[in-house]
Amino acid sequence: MAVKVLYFSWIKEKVGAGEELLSPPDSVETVSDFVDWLRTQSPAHDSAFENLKQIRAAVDQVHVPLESRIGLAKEIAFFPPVTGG
Amino acid sequence: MAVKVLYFSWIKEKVGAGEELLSPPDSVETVSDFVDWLRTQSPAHDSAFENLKQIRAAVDQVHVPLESRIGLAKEIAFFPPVTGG
Amino acid sequence: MIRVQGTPFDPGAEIKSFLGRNPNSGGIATFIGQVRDFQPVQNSSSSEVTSLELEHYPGMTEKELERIVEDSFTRWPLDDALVIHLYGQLKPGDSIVLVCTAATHRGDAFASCEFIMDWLKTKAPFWKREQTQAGTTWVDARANDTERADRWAKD
Amino acid sequence: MIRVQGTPFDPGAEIKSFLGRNPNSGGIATFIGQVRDFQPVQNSSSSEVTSLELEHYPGMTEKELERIVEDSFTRWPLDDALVIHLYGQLKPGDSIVLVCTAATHRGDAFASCEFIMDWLKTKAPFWKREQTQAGTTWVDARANDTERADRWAKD
Repeated sequence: MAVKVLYFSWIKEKVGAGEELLSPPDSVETVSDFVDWLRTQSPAHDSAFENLKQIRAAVDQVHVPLESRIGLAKEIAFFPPVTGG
Repeated sequence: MAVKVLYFSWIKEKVGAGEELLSPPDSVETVSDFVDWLRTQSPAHDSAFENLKQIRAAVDQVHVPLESRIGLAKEIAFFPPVTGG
Repeated sequence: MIRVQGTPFDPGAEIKSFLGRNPNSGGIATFIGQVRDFQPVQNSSSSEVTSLELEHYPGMTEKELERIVEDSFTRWPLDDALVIHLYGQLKPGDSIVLVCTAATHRGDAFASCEFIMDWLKTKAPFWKREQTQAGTTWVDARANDTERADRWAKD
Repeated sequence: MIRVQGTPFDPGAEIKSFLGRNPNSGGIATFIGQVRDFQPVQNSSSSEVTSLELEHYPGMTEKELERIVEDSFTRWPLDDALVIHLYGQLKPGDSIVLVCTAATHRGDAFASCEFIMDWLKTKAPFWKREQTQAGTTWVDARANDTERADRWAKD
């Protein structure tokens, strides 16, 4: 099933794209699984996600821990800790 | 020695004046002594100061406890707890 | 800066010029106190307030506000602070008081702004008298204000 | 009310209209965050910041700010709340964020305004990139912001 994947801040720069439409295999159940699978897609993806402590995720625009299940998510976003305000 | 005495809020209304120039006897050493002496000046003064819990004082425009000595004060003010803001 | 005045002020315009004077402050906290047209305080009349009179102690008011602001500068690293307080006849919706504090970090701006308000409420010599249909009443001090001010007492 | 926009706003004018919409609120607390032209954060370049870019996550930003404001209404008895946040290219002195809260009592206004800022700092999906003479750098999150936000965690 295709899911929209968004990247922000330096993760976007490292990946080299802000948005991708990806179809992970059925074995990908959690956000963490998704990250592991993403890292196999290209050296750029691998490099962007090498420090998991700096990665935050949102599923369908809600913050989630990396252990969360993806379920029927339409949109998954990855970004570093936020620095607004 | 003459001292300017100021009253505010309902104390002013009860005393019937906002300001007086008074010369207390030498035996008046503290603000509390001053209040005791004031109460002997008229029934209006007596009534204004009957509930000491509602009386606050400033000597030369600085908040002081009633036990404070008057010293060479030029101005003593009496008022209820403040309600600004 | 301290201003105690008998004529209304525009809090938006005052905040705008405060920001203009402090372009390098990362955080600006402000508080505006307005005259309400009802009075939820227990010991007050439930009638609608039609006007409010603020008596003050000319001379001491300014000194006391200066002391409070100076104290806030000793407690937090502030870039600037402003207090404007009205006296005289006020109507519901009028702004009574404006406090602005500017600092590098927002925590210092928030804390000092709240500190100034809490101390102002218990130290600045102002007394409110409400006019309602039923007559005029001096507003009693709130025990809660004293408790809030006591939070800032130094050990 | 929430506004996320790419064009600058005038905090003074926004506060003025917020006051006009809430004439019966006794206390209004506001916070304004401005772009500083220096950067005291440890891990950042000491060069002067010439411009700041704020990237955000369109859609989620608005939802997250709405969630934070709704949460503040469940925690304090508020009359109204407003959050305006810029994104895009900013210059030193520009206002990045404005938070206004209106309540009957000042304690609720102060607490909710600070709560919204603390949560916004750790939850709203914005990322700052500074432009200095030396180049561009993404600003790192501050541990202090997480600590401040954690103060509001419910037991």
